[in-house]
Amino acid sequence: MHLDVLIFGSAAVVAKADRVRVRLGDAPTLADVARVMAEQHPDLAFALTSPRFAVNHAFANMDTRIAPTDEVALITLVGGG
Amino acid sequence: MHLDVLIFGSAAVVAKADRVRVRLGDAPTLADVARVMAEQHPDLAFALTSPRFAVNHAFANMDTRIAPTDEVALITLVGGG
Amino acid sequence: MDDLPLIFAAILSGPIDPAAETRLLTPIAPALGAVNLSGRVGATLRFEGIVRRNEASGTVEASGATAAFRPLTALVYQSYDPMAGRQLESLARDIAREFGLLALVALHSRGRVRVGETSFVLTISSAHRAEALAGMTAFIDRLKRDVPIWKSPVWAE
Amino acid sequence: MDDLPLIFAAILSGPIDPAAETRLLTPIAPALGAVNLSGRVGATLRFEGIVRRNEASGTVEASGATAAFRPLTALVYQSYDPMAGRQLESLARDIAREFGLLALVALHSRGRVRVGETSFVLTISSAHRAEALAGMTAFIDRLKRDVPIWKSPVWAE
Repeated sequence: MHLDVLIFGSAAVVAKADRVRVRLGDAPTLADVARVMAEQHPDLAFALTSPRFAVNHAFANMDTRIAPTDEVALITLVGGG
Repeated sequence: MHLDVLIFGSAAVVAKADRVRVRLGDAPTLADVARVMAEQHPDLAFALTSPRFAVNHAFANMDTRIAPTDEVALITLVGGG
Repeated sequence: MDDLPLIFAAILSGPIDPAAETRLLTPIAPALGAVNLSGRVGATLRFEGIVRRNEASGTVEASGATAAFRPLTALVYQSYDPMAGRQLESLARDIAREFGLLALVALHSRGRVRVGETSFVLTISSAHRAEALAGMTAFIDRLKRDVPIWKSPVWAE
Repeated sequence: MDDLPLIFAAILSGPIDPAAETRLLTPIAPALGAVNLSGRVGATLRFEGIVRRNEASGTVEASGATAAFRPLTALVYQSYDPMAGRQLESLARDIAREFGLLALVALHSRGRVRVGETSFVLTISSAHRAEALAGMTAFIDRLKRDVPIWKSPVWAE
């Protein structure tokens, strides 16, 4: 399956984009997403060593399984306030 | 000499007054004032075990010498805020 | 008045000025007034985060490196909506419960906020000052960890 | 703008309401506005101390004992003038210098302040939130130790 992962902050600056496409096997977990994303987008590897993802607008554990219709976002270091 | 010592808070409540008169020897220190005040006004002894005084509107050390014209105040536990 | 704390959290476009704040808070103003006049509140605390000219921590250059001190004219806040608003509200509820607060209002900007303008407002009402101060510190720490908002600098020419 | 922090401290009669505050602060409002728009301020913090119905700590009965929880309608603050005002201002200068603050305004009531009304306002402007929060905590701790103001309860009938 293909998944568009939303990216923000330093990841978006480096990738010069607000999302990247990842090609995955069936029923991947977030851990699979992180591993494959670092392989296919090595410029984002810096943001994937200890990543946090949100699935459908809520933080999710790395063993969460992803469906093609899920909205997945890489939540890099935030900077509100 | 005679000295009127201003009192506040719990001391004023107990003494039902805003000052008490103390009869002192010549050129007393604040330590003398505290000792004699506790003797002459035993109801205020509770406030004189570890007292803080102000002389002419500034905190003063216990070895400060007092003149009859000085304004002396016993600064019991305060409660601002 | 019930015992639930009064909570309000929102992310709004642009700086937080008195007009924007009034507009947003008008619906809860009577409830907030009732809390503050209830005789239970002994402390209110208000924090405003303002954009500084030398703001640099947390901002990133195209290289991914943190920017050195270099004057800026504005910060642009990107908010991942609606997650950011939900996280802000959830954080508000958690902090109010953990610290026993009586009211908590949190507002955060998205978009451009110039130097000297306010991007974040947090107000807390509580019985004593200790829980207001502790709750405020905890709120801001967790905001900077768990609310998906990113800032990027607009450099001065 | 010079590097001295902007300091203002005063003791006023009655509760601190917006009208009283405006009247007192009008002379320094331009200078305070200049500090806050200077690009150097990243945080403003405002604390209000409000009289609670069950306020009892620090109050004394005629026996000298601390009062139990018993509803009150007001507190009466007695201020030893002019020492209290001088101590408040001296404390403001000390805290601003120790914590590197950019502005500090402290107002305290004397006389009767009813439940729900404000008896103390402290506002701090600083580059970062850490020094504002630390300075505020230190200020209130020392206020309660070193500023000669005493409160007595007016009990509800």
